[in-house]
Amino acid sequence: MFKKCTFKGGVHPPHNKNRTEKLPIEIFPAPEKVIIPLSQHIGAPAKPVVKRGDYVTVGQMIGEASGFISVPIHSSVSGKILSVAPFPHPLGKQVMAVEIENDGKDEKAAYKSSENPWREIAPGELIQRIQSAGIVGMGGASFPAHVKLSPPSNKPVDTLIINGAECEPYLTADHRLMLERTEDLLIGVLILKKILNAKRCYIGIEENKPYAISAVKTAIKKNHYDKIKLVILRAKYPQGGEKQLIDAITGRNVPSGGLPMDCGCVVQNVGTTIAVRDAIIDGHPLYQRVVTVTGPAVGSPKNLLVRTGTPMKYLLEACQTDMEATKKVIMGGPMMGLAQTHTDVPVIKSTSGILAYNKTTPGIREYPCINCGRCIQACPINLVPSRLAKFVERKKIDEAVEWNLMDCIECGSCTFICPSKINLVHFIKLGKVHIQAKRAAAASKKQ
Amino acid sequence: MEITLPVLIVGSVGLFFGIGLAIASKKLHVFTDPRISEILNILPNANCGACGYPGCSGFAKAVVEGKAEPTGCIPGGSKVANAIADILGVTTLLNEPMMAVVHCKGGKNEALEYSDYDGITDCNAAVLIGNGPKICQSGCLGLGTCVNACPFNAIFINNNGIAEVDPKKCTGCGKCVKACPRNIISLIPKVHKIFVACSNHDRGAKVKKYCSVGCTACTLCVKATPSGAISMENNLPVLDYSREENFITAAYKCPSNCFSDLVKFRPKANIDTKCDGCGECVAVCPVKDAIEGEKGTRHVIKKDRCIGCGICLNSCHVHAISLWGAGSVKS
Amino acid sequence: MIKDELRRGIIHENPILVLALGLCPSLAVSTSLQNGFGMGMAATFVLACSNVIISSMRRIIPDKVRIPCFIVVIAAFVTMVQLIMKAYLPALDKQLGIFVPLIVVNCIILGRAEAFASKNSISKSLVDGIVIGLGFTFSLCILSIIREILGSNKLLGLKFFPGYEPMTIFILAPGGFFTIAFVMAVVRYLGNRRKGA
Amino acid sequence: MESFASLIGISVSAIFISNFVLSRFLGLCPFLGVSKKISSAVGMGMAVIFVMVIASGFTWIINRFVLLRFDVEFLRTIVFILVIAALVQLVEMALQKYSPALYEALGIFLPLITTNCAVLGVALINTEINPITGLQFTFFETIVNGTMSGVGFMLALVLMAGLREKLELSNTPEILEGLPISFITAGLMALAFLGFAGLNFFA
Amino acid sequence: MTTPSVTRPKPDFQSQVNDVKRETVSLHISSSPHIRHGESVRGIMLWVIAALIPSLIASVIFFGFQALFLTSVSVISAVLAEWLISHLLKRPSSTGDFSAVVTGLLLAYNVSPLLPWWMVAIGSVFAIGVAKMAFGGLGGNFINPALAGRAFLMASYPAAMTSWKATGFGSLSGIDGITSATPLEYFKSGFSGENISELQNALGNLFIGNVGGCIGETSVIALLIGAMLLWYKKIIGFRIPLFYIGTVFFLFWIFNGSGDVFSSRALTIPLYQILSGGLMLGALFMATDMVTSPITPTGKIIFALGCGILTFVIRKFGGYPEGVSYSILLMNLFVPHIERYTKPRIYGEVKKRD
Repeated sequence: MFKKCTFKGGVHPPHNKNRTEKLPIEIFPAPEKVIIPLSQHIGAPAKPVVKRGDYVTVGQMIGEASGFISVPIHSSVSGKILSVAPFPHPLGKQVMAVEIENDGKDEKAAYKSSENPWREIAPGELIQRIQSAGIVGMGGASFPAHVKLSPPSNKPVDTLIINGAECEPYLTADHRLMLERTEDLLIGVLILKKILNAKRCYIGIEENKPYAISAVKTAIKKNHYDKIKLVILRAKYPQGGEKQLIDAITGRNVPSGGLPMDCGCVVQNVGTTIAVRDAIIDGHPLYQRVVTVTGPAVGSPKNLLVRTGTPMKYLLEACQTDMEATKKVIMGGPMMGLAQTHTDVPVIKSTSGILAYNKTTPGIREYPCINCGRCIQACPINLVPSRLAKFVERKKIDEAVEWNLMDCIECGSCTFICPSKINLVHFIKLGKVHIQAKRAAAASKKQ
Repeated sequence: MEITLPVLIVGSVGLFFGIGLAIASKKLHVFTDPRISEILNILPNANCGACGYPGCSGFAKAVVEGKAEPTGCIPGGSKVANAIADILGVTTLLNEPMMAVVHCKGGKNEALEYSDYDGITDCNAAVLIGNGPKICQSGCLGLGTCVNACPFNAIFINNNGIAEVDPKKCTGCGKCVKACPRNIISLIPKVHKIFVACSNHDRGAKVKKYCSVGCTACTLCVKATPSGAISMENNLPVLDYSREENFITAAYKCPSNCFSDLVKFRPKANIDTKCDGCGECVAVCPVKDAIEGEKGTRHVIKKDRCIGCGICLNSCHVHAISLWGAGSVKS
Repeated sequence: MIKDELRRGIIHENPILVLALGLCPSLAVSTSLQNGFGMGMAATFVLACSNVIISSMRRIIPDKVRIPCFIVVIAAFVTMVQLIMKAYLPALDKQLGIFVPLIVVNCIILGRAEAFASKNSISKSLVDGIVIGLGFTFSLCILSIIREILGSNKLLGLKFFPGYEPMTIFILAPGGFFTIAFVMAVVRYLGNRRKGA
Repeated sequence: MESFASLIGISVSAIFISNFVLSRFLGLCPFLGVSKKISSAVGMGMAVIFVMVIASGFTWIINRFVLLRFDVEFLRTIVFILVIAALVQLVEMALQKYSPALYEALGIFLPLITTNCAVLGVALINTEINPITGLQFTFFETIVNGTMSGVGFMLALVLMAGLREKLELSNTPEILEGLPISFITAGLMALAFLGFAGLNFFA
Repeated sequence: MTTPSVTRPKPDFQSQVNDVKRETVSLHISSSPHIRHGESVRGIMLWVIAALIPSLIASVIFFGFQALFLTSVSVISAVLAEWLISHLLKRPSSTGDFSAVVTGLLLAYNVSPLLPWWMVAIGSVFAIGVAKMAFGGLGGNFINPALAGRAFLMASYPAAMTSWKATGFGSLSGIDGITSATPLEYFKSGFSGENISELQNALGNLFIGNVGGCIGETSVIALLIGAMLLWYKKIIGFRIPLFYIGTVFFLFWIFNGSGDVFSSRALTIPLYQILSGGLMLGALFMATDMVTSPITPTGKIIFALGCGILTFVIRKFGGYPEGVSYSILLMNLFVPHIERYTKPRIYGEVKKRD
């Protein structure tokens, strides 16, 4: 009936989704204090438009976009601003953030829900509304959505792909959204389709989410959305990677160093699509998202609807996590998520999950590389990760460039599979730093 | 015949090829600048790359072609620069010899860490993961990226887990400065031995929470330096090495002990018999109780208190004070 | 003085094991002590004589053609050695084969001519030639002894260990490479230990 | 057919069985010196082949028509080295003048070749008896021998360069770093080349 | 007495910062991914050892307990050498990864069951010491250690290395005189072109391993059983064995000496060739050695083709009757170049713009 699409390479980590996949999304109450970073997206950080002592309402803009590749930031609670200062950020470096004391009133800003039905609004206006709602890719990369939706005229886009793969183990946030807000998802898809004027439109879901598949299928049938096609994907990591998804569904390749729009595709995550629908229909800016809190150290895992800026420790506490036994906290999934230095960091727009482990995960004995080639088989980009790692280790930057180090998507498949337990991805990330430094030096020398 | 034939053959072969080569060298002559090899002979040939060219030969070529300055060879210092300038027939402005210093001393015993780092032993790699385990966002990570970058083995990680420069070996090439992902290494003139060993721009109250030798921006050092050679910039003192100032007092006054002094033993002041006991020196001395003596009698310096800042020297109207004992550099 | 010079030639500036010069003949002829020693002495003779001549002519030879001149001088002495060997040691000559004429291109000799003889007095050059030549001979002998004993269980043609089965590989090419690698590593180890002490 | 067999025999022997580097120990200095990178190894190999062919031809002519004619074979060494040194110099100058690109690629290796015993070695071997035919080398055989010896040298050099590039990624003990490990590598290569012993396509 | 410059100790720090420490849970940070697959190098090596056991059993059946003894000597001396060398180099001992055991086993499988035990030990020490540990141990070597050990022994003790034991079931052997020579030696010197039926009769014995030869190479069926296990565990791929054996088969089929490729002779000779000697052992267990074969998929094919061609050339024209070990060693030398030219085409690769 449906052809199961997939890509070349990849690995099969254990799914570990069973603890949360059947749990409905719970609303997590807004905490007493939120810390909202002004940089929750790729691109220029937002400029703060509030100052200490100001009173803000839920959904009020607190940081304005400072360029095309930038989005505004909105308050997620109502209350007084305690400070605008650098705070720890889940991505590592400290960034400017707005600290807001929640007065518990949840006063909402006056949302401007449109008088016109969305079908009558011009695409340009829709894109503008998406940007001002602060919508970014919520799968993890947090690329501003409006940028993807405005391809330059020399790069025509004919295909819209909605990413419901959720290939990262443990995470079930997108899965729950697809189940609980199926209709809203489809409306979001139609809005995106209208904006892009795409000829084809696919929703890709991994085969290990049969309930989501049937829900989406029924909804499509019921509403006669004939233009939206459901594609069942093989359960394989990293099926949800943009490039892999495009390859699996359309057979096209994103050119090296390019964007999906270079091959006529736009990929949006399920969460993003629903956020687009909320922004256009309800006029809601993006200030909350669904987060899966799970992991071996979590006592009762949950799917939670969380305000951005909520420190992670509240979520972990709410899910009965034994903090004494917790050895590692990860934002995102176990394959690409970022280990956190501490739990005071806030949830941001791209936090799809919070995992707590009671073991320091690798901690396995490292062996020398035996050239087994597992990493090559696993690499969805067809790189030679083991060689790249050695080049970086020996500081052979030119060779690393020659062997396409910059094309690595850091999916972690090679490291997952490596029988020598070498952290190849870490070397490759380091290599990217070296290469960028070298390029910067070369560029400055030229001038 | 027995002898003449061999002589003739070798001779004629020699002559034939000799003439051939002579003609060829005229006809096929291509000019190459002999100065390149001359300069190459002078260069240290460490191929450290501090000049920004691929190896010493690349630099020699660039100098002759006028693309690089004669002073470009940093490890070679003034000696090499002069020699190159001689070959090229130009005069050159000489740089002061510099050395690298690490602006952090908060090691395992002084600075707290959020977490344990588990990964590649390289500062750049650690910075990629949560900006490193240290709470201080500008503390030395001690994973040795600068050590690997140094072509002269002049940097090492000390027992406290902090990078340290050996002033004797450092040539001031600046490779470590570029290598450090925290940007906490800088070059200072080699004659100065005192620098601020902290790079943290946080407010004092915050710094105190996680580092016992962090700069709390108390500005005592600024106050202790009337010449104005220290200024506060973004919660951190900036030392102006171009001023006539030894910074000893500032280093002494720092309550968080975040100045580093590479001189192990500073010279001590000594008051000779010319002293008339006016007490001026006691008034200017930054150290409490370092000078003793009744007004009108000869004053005495307490050697264990004197920090050797030399302020008293100028205050003495009879020129009775001098500094004794040479300073030696900490190895 | 002589002791210091000898130490310099044999240990500190040993041409094969430290400076890594003249490797071709040292591997090719070190299959037996006899060959190694003969080669070493021949090279020493050429080295000493050419050093003297080059040193005495160092002010006459123009800089531009110095290398060809050096080569001619060296080649003359090599020819002499060849003739002497053919007359008095025909067996050895046959054993060493083309490696006797190849002394001409032995980098040790040209290297010393260029680096030492063309800059120093005659007597100094003579001493240098002899000392470096002895260093060459010494390392050749070490290599030859190891290879001859291991490879054919003989030393100077006499049976060595009774009951030991020789490993032919040591008189073949690979064995030569392994032996010199091993000896170099040992030399380096001793050097490191001396530095450490 | 006989001469064809002899040419094949010479080639197989020069490249595989009696490889200049791995079996005859000729040209070790450039073999170890210029084998750090594949690109320079290829350049050096090309330069050696080039010089070997020219030198083989010239020295054969001089040997046959001057040295043997006047019965002054003892002058062989001195005359050959003169010829080779002059030839290398000429080639270098000509390249610099007429083909700067080639000079950039090969030029730095040419001075090294004068003292490369492989070139003088092949010239001297050409004056000996051809072991395949049992006769003196003919001019054509000389050229083939020169070319193929050069090819053999280049093969060993390029293989070595590849292995050394790989070795740079491995964790060699400090005491063996540099020359010792290169010698061990060369030894293992020679060990593998022993497999060609007795190779004969016309048995 | 001395006052070390201007630095002063500050003792009461710990009490100040203890509060902070209590608040922050000490977490581990490391790069993603945070989960790993269960397979390890040690596991791979143990599976390879398991896959080599059937051949060991077969060799004990055909050559007696001397085979087991030599194998043990080889393994023990390899492990000891590895332990000793890592000790001397002051590096952590690497014997735990079991790669030395594999090397020891493979070396023993490559020698005659009549070889004196101390020769095996020497070969083992050479294999570990020179071919492997000198390059930094597992993963650093470019040449298969076991084969290097064999080649070393071959060059050192050529006579001992080529004297063979008659198999236990001598009477079952289809060919007289083959019992004390290997099938390949017989082919090289005894086979005249007419007695093709003798080759055909021998095929069965070749398959079960009832012929003279090295300890572990004779029994094709035992080797295949082991290889199946490794295929199942995805430790070896099919590319190298298939292309290696295929090339040898193809070349001997085309150049069978009769000029006719469809006669029974034309099929018997290649079959005889692939079943005899060390081809199966080499193609299944040695050419597939991960460390010394190309890492790239296309590279593996080129490598196998090269091995096949060289094996054919040495067997047909060379001085030795057997060419498997040398051809693998020779191709090991080419691996860096093969890898360089078969660098995989990456996803989305576009032509370089200059």
